[in-house]
Amino acid sequence: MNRSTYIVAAVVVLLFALSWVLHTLAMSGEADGVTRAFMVTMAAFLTLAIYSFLYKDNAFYKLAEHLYVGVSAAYWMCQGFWSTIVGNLIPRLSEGASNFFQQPYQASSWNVAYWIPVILGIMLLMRLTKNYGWMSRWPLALIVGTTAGLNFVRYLRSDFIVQVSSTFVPLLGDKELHPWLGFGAFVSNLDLSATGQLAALATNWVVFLGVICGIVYFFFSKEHTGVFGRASRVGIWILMITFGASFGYTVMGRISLLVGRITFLFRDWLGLIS
Amino acid sequence: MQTFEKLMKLDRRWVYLLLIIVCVWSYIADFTVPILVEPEVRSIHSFIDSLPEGDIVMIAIDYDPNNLAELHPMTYAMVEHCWRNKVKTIFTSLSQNGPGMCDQALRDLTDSMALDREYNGVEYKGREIVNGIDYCFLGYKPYFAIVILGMGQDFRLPFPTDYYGTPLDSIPMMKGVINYGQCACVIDISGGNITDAWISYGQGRFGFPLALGLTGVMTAQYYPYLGSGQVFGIMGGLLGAAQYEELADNPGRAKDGMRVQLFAHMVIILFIVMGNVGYFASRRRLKQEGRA
Amino acid sequence: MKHKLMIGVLFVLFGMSSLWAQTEPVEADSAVVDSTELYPAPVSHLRATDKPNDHGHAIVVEWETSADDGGGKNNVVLYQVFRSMSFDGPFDSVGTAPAGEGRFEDIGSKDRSSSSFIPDDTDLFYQIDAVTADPAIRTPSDILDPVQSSGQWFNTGRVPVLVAVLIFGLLTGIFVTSAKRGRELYVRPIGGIEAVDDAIGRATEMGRPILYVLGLGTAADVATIASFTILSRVAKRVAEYQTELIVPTYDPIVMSVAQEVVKSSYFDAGRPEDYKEECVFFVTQSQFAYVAAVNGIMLREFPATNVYMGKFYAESLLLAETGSLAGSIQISGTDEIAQIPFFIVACDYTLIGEELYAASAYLGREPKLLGSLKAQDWAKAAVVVLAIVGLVAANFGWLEFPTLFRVID
Amino acid sequence: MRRQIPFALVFIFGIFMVFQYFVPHETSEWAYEFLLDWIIVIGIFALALGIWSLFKVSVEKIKLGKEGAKYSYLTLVGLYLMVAFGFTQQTGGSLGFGYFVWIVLCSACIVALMRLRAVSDSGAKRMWGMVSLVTLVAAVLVAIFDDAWAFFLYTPEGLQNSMFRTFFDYVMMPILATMFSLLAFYIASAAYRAFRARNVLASLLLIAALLVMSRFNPFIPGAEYVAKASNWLMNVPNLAAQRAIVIGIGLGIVATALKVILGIERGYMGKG
Repeated sequence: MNRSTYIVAAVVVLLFALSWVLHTLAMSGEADGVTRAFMVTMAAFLTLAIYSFLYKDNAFYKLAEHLYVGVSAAYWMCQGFWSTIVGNLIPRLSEGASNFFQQPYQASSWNVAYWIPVILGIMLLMRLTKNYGWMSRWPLALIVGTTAGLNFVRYLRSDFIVQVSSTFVPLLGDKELHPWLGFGAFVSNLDLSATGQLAALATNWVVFLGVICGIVYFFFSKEHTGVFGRASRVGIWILMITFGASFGYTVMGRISLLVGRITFLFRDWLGLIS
Repeated sequence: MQTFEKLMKLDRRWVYLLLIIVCVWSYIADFTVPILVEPEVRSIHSFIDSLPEGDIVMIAIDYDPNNLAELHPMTYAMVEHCWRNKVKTIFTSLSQNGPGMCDQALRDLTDSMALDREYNGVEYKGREIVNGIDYCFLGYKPYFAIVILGMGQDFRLPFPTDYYGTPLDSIPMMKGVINYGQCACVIDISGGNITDAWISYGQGRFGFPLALGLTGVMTAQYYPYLGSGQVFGIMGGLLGAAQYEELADNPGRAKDGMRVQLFAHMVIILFIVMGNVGYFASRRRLKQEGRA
Repeated sequence: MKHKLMIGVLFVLFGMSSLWAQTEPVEADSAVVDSTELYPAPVSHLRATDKPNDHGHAIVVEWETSADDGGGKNNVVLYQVFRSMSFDGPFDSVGTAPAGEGRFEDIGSKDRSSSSFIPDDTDLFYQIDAVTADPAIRTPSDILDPVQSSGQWFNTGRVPVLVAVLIFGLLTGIFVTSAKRGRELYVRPIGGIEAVDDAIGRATEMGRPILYVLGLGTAADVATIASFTILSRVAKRVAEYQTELIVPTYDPIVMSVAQEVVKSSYFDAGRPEDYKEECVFFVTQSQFAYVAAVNGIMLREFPATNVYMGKFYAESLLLAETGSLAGSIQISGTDEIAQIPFFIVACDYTLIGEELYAASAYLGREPKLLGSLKAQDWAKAAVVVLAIVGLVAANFGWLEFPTLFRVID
Repeated sequence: MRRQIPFALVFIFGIFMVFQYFVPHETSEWAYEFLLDWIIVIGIFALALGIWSLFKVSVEKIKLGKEGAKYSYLTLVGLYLMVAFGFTQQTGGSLGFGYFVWIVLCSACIVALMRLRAVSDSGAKRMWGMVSLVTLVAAVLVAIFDDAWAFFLYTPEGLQNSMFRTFFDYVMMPILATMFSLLAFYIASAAYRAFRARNVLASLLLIAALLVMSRFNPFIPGAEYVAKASNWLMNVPNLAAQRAIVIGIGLGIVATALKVILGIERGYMGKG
């Protein structure tokens, strides 16, 4: 710790105190004004502490980071305990325990099955012991097996069958707006406007070929040479265009988040704008 | 040439500094930026602008507080535009938390309508907006598809009374207004699947002109309806709202938001361009050196 | 019938107001004379069946619309469906269908205590009212013969999925056995994976640790499972080179699995004594607190290489930018499509989507894993072929073809 | 045996879930709901494992006196405070003085205990032992004699504890929102650093991003066409690429899940 560190710390403490006092005065007469003034100051301090990381890693960031880690871990633990253990599990395990937690007991002849996850949960905790660590693999097997089975069919449906069938689009005529009535009709109805027939068809072609080339890029067991290589090349181009576009598209949302914090600092904390 | 290399290897903290300065400045400063208006928004504005005094527009406020930031500005800009032109409005809310949104907008807009304003060079005297004469708020009913169908027969079917409990028959502006037939158009401002019902059950069956106000993420999937003519205009997200505000010459929250967005985007683009200029310049130098 | 009338009067769907009801009798008086003419024709050909492919507790009611719906007096606004447990009633309103519709699905709850409970294997009686704009003016249908609901043991709507499961399982079986028999299988190089070994070597040279981030997935997420396989490979190399490994985790189960994985990799590398359990640790189950902590690690421990494999959300760019600030080589892979652009921009190597899954097979070089990769490729080839066939079908009027792929839930 | 049983379990549950998908009957639904419930409960037990790991790592840091060890006190105090708030409730209207004192005493006790573990010389050990004992006794005494607050060990009342809420609103939320908003800066610096037209792929990335970022910029020439082009980019090639990736990912997930069920992929059980 050198002198400048102390000076910075002192300035921060002073500003913190000043903000606390000013906010307390502004909130005088309200219930818990002192506490709330402290908390608003705290929130502003933590916001600035995180932003200071943009300059470089520093004591304030470390402070906020470590506090946040501890508080959030405990937050989720409390939530989990009250909502799952007390809210869901206890009312099915024992009447006495549910009475203790003031939860309505849910009687059912199948309640005994709820001891299984309790036993499995305890088996998971066995990992902390030296000799019974192997037990923790059982609950893990249950979780992984169940979700693997779940994923297997559900992704086959949503990411495979549904997606494949949605590539079946008309490339010569549009089903709803410009149905395929034969070549003569196609030529005589030719509509070159931006929302017209040709534009719709061009869109369908680009989508169709894009999907095919994209899939070709993801072939692993065939060398990407010749026609195959060229298609895979087009595939990666389309992927890159898409990634660039969605990067550019996301910027707007991220700036909105920043605006949210600016609003907090300048309106709620400093009161500079209304 | 050294400067070009500097352009390429600028410390990222300069990027951060400039970005925060520009964002804060454009957020606090009070000025407006031009907004690029797309035809699908312009068509909504010119439709409403061309309506004669006394015509009725139906506006469906079908969004919840979580879409407020994007959709509320549309409601504000559009309703004020109607009222300034002495066009009457009927409101409904087919989303559960919609009435709260509508209520808030009505209160704010009634206040601002009391003031004299000048839009697009036309002077508008402030006037009092009266419930039942300038607007009628029907309220919320569940099962939006059936409500939309019911209103196609008669507004009084799903809504015997308005939101405040007054029977529709005793509301002056609702005299002779039976169903969509007496409305110039319907404008649905929605953050969810109610839009689909308005298109298929409403526009599909009753054929009224329909325009949409949507959240940014939803917008892309509704463009086909614009092409097929089922919808005569679309406003997408904050961007769409800002365009309407621009057309109505009534800058509000959306234009404020777009101001920050525009300048922040320009800062990022500026840095990208700088990096590339530096990159190409230094590459040329390397090539020249290699030749020498 | 008395009940029916009462329900008709209390018909709440359109929230009759008392005021409107008061004005009603005046109009009704004048209409009393020819009131019979106001009543619409009843619906006909009523039939009810158990809803197929479900768990029971649901009935499908179908009818032919009233003659006065879309024609005749054209005054039907909607149909109201009533259900009873006995022929004599009481009948309860269970829902409505708009005019023009001839079908209603009466889907009840399976929960006995619920008010919308429909018992299975019990006689149910249905009746439909054709209702006009005035809810009091309505014509009921005949009461339908009893019908029973029941659950099915096979969902025929999901046959396409079953076929896909069988075909895919078969393909995998064929290629895995043929790979086990020692058939050589080609796998194209995957940039990001080739880089892993170099990156570990670099870390060793620099004497700096390697940071491995498993993302926010749970141990059951397939992306995390693929990441475990890559981790085991990385950990083995790390053990061989005697470099330091840091694995901060977001999910406690992921933590315990990762500990197991790293431990056995050290064992495989013949250096079980070098394994320290603290190298894999839990941070917190809060997205941004986790990011804050990992960012801190990056700027304090200065890892030579950061590997991000698994499920990532908004934090992808926060991690990758901080990592590049710390000057680390970064290798990433995720199946979260929205985050791939950020990894591509900020990392040195990125595994795009499926490449993450292929990487685990590629790394292991185990014939069984490579065999399943081959099966995946065949499935992709099938997609291309099907897409072309479907295209021809869509354009030349073979409309049955796309319906083969329709999954009904 | 110990190694085989888990894989047998994976196989059994995996196959069951696959079949379950095709059986709409109530029995199958009922088993499915049971299994999902079980997984949630096991997850909560796992959370204890995680908290223990966090605690151990922090304590270890303090004990070894590593650089930045002092910040670990903050993690522990934060952890403890939030747990304390989650299980207690002040009974008075406003924040009771006794409650406040009790919280401070307990925090002090934790810090003292950690110091006790960290120091090695016996004089210091004795001192920190005394401090922790005194603060503990004082905390217990305050807890007994102050009636402005109470333990709420038996209802989730703790989650309504105003301090629990306050910490969530004024400590967790601001940091969360700020961390999230750092993305605005990082997206800018990442774009500056990485968007260089080095080769074809990088140029495509760059051009697409620039085009979409300028979609509402009225100052550039041909602004209207830029808006149109970027809309097209978002609607057409984007759709194609997304679909190709989704099909690939879907197959990857399906194949990996199948490998897991059949016991071909075993890496996740710690056998490389």
